[in-house]
Amino acid sequence: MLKVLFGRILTTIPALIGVVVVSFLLTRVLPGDTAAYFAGPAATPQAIEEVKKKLGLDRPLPEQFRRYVVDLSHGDLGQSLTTGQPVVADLKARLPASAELTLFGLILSLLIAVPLGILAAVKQGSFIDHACRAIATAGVSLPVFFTGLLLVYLFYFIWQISPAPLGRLDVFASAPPTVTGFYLIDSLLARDWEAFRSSLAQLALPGITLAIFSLAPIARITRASMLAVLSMDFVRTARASGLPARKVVMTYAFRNAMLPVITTLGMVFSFLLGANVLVEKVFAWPGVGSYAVEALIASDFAPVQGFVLAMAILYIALNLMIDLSYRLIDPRLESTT
Amino acid sequence: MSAAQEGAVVRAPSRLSGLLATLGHARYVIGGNPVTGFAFILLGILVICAIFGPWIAPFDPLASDTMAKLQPPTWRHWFGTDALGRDIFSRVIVAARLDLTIAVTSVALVFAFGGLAGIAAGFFGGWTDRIVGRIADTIMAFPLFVLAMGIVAALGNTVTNIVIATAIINFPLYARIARSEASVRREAGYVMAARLSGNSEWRIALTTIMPNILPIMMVQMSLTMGYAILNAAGLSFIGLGVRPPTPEWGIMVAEGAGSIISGEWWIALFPGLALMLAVFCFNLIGDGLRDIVDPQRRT
Amino acid sequence: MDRRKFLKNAGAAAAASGVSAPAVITSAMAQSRAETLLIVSESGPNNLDIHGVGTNVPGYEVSWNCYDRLISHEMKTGPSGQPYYDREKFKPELAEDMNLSKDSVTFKLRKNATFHDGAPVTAKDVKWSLDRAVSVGGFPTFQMKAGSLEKPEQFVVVDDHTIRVDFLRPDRLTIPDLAVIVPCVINSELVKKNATAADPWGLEYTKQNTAGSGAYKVTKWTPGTEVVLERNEAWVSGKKPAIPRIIWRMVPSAGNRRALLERGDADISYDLPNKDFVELKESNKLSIISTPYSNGIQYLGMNVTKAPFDNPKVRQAVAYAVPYQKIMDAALFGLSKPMFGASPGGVKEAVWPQAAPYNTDIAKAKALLAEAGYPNGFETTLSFDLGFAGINEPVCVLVQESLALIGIKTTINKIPGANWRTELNKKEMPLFTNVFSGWLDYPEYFFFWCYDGSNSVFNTMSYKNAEMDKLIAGARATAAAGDKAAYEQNVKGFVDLAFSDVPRIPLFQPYVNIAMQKNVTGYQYWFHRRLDYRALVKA
Amino acid sequence: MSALLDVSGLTVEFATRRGIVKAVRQVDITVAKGETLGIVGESGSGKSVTSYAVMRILDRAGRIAEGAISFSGLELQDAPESQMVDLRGREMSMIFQNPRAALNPIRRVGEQIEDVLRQHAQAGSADAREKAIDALRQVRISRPEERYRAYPFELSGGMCQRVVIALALACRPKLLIADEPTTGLDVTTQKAVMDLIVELTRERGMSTILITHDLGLAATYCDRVVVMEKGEVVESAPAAEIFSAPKHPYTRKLVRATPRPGIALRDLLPDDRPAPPPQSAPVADAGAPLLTVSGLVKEYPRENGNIISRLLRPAQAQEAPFRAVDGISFEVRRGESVGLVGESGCGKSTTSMMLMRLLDPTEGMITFDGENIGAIPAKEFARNPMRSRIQMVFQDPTDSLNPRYTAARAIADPLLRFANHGLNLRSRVEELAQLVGLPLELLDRFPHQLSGGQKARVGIARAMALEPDLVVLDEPTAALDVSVQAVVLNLLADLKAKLGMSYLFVSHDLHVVRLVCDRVIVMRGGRIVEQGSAEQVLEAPKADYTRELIAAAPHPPVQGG
Repeated sequence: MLKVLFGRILTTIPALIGVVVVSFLLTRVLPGDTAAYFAGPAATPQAIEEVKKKLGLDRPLPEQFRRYVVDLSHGDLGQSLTTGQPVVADLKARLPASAELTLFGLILSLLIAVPLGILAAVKQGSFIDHACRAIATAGVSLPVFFTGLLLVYLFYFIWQISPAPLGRLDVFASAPPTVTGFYLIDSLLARDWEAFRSSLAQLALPGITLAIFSLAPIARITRASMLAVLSMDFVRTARASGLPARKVVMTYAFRNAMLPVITTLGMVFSFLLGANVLVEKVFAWPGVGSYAVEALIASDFAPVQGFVLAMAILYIALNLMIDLSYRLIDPRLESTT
Repeated sequence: MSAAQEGAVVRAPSRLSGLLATLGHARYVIGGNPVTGFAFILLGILVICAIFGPWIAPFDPLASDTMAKLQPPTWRHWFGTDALGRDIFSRVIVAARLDLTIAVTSVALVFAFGGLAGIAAGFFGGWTDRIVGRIADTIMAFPLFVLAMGIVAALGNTVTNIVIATAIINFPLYARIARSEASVRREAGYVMAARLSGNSEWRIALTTIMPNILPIMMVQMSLTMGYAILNAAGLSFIGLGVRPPTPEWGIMVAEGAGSIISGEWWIALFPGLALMLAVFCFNLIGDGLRDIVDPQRRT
Repeated sequence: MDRRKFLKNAGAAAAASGVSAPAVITSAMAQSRAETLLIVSESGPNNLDIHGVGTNVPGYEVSWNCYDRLISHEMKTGPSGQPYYDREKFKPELAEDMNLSKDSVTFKLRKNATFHDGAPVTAKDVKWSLDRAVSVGGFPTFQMKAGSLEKPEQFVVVDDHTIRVDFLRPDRLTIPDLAVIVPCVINSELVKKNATAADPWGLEYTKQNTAGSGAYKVTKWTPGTEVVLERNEAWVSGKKPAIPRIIWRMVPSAGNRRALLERGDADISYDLPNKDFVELKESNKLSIISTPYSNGIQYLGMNVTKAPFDNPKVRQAVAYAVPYQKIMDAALFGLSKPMFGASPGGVKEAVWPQAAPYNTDIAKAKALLAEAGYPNGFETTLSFDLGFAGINEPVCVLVQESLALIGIKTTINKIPGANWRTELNKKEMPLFTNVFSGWLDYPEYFFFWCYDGSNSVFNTMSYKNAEMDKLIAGARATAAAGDKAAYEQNVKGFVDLAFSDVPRIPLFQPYVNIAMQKNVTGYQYWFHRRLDYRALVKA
Repeated sequence: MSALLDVSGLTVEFATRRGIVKAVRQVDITVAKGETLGIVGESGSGKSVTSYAVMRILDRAGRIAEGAISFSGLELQDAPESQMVDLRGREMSMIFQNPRAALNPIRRVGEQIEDVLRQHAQAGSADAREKAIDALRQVRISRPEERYRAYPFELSGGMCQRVVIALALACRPKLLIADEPTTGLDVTTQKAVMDLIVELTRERGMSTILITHDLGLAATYCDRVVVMEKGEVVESAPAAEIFSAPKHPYTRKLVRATPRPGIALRDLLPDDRPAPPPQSAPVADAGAPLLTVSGLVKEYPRENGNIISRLLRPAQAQEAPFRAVDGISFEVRRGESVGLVGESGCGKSTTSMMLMRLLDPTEGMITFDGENIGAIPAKEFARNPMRSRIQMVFQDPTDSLNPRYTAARAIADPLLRFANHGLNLRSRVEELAQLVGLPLELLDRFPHQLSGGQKARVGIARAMALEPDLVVLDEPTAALDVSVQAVVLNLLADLKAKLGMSYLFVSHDLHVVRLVCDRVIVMRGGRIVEQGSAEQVLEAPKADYTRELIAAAPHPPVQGG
């Protein structure tokens, strides 16, 4: 298993190199002139030159890249000019927020989409099937920022059941001591029910927004793979052996149908990280997505690069996890190691 | 081979009967699935709006009328007016053309590049496969929307660049689907038969593999069109979308989004609905096409 | 059961089931709520020190409230009755006394003033701080230069509590420049302790920490998320502030900021679309205060070095084609001061900003354009800063529509905030809209930056006119000399020239709008347009 | 004997896009206690649907429209599902073809048996494991404790079928329905599995329904045989009678078409069809070697890991490559038909692919008409003029036709590449169609509009289009029904006679090889076990393995004539 892990990590190296190069180039061709932006509103050309020199932007591109890679190998992702902090510190502080939100949304979505997909497959062609398709598709058809704002309007502004969209906690609640960085988990560990309640309440709307968005791909793939599995021979065998429908669907069909669902989760996660950018903006969520957007708009290279690298690593780690869980479910892969 | 030569083999009625058979099957699928039929009707409406929009729209979509700004829906302005007094109904209709153009061109672009790269990767394997795989992996390692943002920010916010960015972020998806479909068919009997007939590998890839993958790619294309529109809308929301005052659903929603809280729901709602319906329609058609294409259902 | 009761019950039920319930706030929370001012804005500071590299505008607010200056301005009553800083009258802050002579000014410091860490404020600290301002480069140094404060030698420590500032040349902006945000007084010992060879001025330290003697200190700063400030109980440079704690939260979505205010969760925001301000004012749930930008104007600029805008007739034609009233109504919701429609016949007052003698007159615009040799118009691009799209976009759309009437076809170019300054620096945009406002509220200050042939960044039109330069120089000289009549002559002259030659078309004078809960009072308008927490009161 | 199962007037309907289709019409079948009944029919005869209807496991689209199914006195046609769940597996159970697919791939086989045992309260949590192991033991699986923990992919096909049988018999049902239980298995395995089923069911006094397309198999193992055609029962008779005195014309046709020892190729065709006039083209220098293979080897690397993982592994840890073909030598002479026989995995397909120059050999020579074509890389061979002289007919006629080409386009494909430009393609295609007996009006149809036999003809016409010298026939009839097989085999023989080609006939079916080939090569594990004239190898085999193969093939009672 360890060997598999190691091998898998090695295969991701080319993609990682690609990510480093692409992110560097992409940020350098951004049209904004960082120096001009940060030299202040009344800067003279000399002042801009000064700032440029300070930031090392007067060097040739390969030289800048070399310095970037050297810094990177020391774990130094540079400084964000928008927040004024080291990018590593910013990411460390903000990543748990994004991860908590994304995972919350994903789990919520799974809880709804998987049963929906199974139901649609088992009752293929029925009213439920069409309804599932329509609901899931409608969810993915809404721009995520629109859904978010609508939810805020309805739940916070009109019905007043949701707290103010002000980030991860109520303004006056204090954060639980950091263990995992996930407020839900940390507050439980600290037995701080107030903080738990508050963070759950804050998570609800953005989480639902993300869940609505990711419902469709999960429900769709669950339905499709359930349909495929249900038409397989071993399901017929199970039926012919007198196993009841419930057992056939859940133990026999569903476990097999899980495999493509898990694969899709990787895609959905990447999808959600993108959507996160918009959701975080709507809900003032202090995550990495909104951080990257602001940096991008400000031509602030370092955070954009740091963000991209962090995401690439996250994505690769996630795929590793998917790979491993795939192996746990499917014994056939175990033997091919 | 020359077209004339091939034409000499294939008789016209066969094409027709093939088409009729496909249509017959399509009718069966749609008959068994009213939602898909509904989606096709929607698509028809969208296409009509895209082509004849400027003539259908009751008002000039760009003409401001500050005397009539922020009016809720009325008989005169079905969808109300925006902050500059422009007729939202007219803008929604006229926007169909731009949105569909973005969707269609970006999908055509990614189909051309991603599809071909994937076919080459799946069919030839080896280095081609590895290079295409690496490119796809690298793109996939970015959260796709963020990558699109980066590309548009770097290249400048024009419609062309939005199309290019959308195509790039969808590249891995197309390359992967085409790759897996092509590699499944690499050892198919008819591919070997084509080799025995003396066809070169490239010719087999283009004339044998590609047409057989096309239906599956069509499904994906339909789904991606919806995503392309959403993507453009998201870019508009953070200010990287099309230029004002061009009517485009995403930017209209983004502009109106702030006004939801203050009660002018119609500014965002109607373009939002149009956007949703379009994406909805493409998604449903994609599903419907899948049913038509899917051999499991084709009994 | 009425709706309110229902909601309350629903809330309680929700709380019991572990779901959100904003209505239920513990008493401890309620207590802290009353002592805390919650500010919401779109973006927050990137640096707590105005001397830092690239400190953004929100950072100025922190500096203003956490650091003291030698002197500050008195308040007067503003145009709509609100307290408004008095350009002419200074009051002591850290200095308890100011003694002005022909070549220098001498300040006596308060003896009991201390920094946040308890160290006493001495003349040494003041000199170090001023030296830092003129030496670190970038914006602070530049701003000091505007008041002829350029060299460390100008700042002389007389004794522990006395400091003298020597003048390089007579400049009536020197004293006002000592009252802006930049010449703040920093705890030099503390900062020096945290300085390095590479960073002799300790910029890294002050970026993260406030090292001042001001009325507030930052106790928590999560960049991009929130700033928490606590009152400095030992503050002696003014009346003790009423609010013990300030929480400043970044809420990127304007709709949410409005919702927070309307729901009463946030106390104050100056960062809303004009439309929201107008509607909130009408609903009368919140206090809304609007004040015109001091010495500021939004304009339509044209690059005069290139055809077709090198032709004054074309520029005048554009000036007659701008839909001023429509802009006021649709883009600004009336929340701005019109800068058009002055009666023709020359400038009557030596003030700035003032309305230009233009009106929307399409026929006249057409005629002028034909005279200029463009009877069929031309094509060009109209650029704006996306960072201020809320106003810029409708303005540009309206201008575009109107210009089309006289045959000028424009493409709108949205430029992301980061690139905006780069684009301005390049001076290549043919047609654009922008805002300029000066901290120092003097017409010649504005004109020097925006119209002078020395072609600064803000002379975005690359406008060069010998006569204009002569008038501006004349105004500066006569102001320093105190020759009021000649000064006014010069001011009227350059304003008149700016209107007739129109390298930039004044559109309107924007308002600073502020929305507060009714129980919050004490808002003061300052030249920097940011909040002064010291005066705010929450009932 | 009283009837255990009595099906009367059964009609099953399916809702398809062409409307309601009656897959089974008015079928009457009776199975007595302890009886083994064979249901025989070609594809589409409704034999499987009948059995699914009995088990009430029809697809959603299908339903029992009419008729009664009585099992042990219970009326099943409208029994509630809960009662059916209870009956299935306990009273009646079923085994399927393709045993590997019939087992849940990600569940241990023991657990799958346990599921059934527990479901029918045959075992509690305490003894379930033991009983499952016992069930495995009863189907003669060695080391059942170990196999209990195995996943299906870890077991061979024959072993999987044993597990499926164990699963079906675990609760000691009264009726076992075996739906093509041996299709896809090698002959030796096939025999073992059938023997096991018969033995176990006899032992327990169970009734069995054997559903098969193979009349020989049914005649060998069943007491009584029911023949179905197009959803209807055409004949029902004791097994011995079916072969000796078939009454219905369809049964007669089937019986005749079943390959068996002691007959000639022509005997496969229905007796009412006149034998085609014997034609033969003179073969130039007949008997001269056309293709000579010497020392042919194909190796595959064992590890398909990536470069990095390969680099990481120490050199000595790298396993020796797998030899799919291990140094074989033989020749094919002009005008000769050579059979290449062996069970799956023996290397016969790999060999044919190398001969076809679709795969590069690792070692060895392939000399065709004096030229070592083995030296030409497979990728370049497509452009070699030699390409047109070696053609192939594929195993699966459906898979080998491009779904997007009409029959005419498919046949014309090689002509478009190799024929000279002056040729009138359409007339040549029509000529070829006539040659293979494909009605001209079918030329403009797409593969999915053609029957299996028609598709096979298209494939043959395509192979013949360039008048090749050597045609490799890769199990050309394996996917076809017997009656179609009879026709196609005759067609191939006629074509050979007419055009004077050489055949390399790759097959697993010894009966078929005997009918078609002059010489036979037997392969096992990548090596040639035995080769010689067909008569010699099949009548007097020298190698043990050959003898084993011959013994395992079902031997239907020989019909006179």
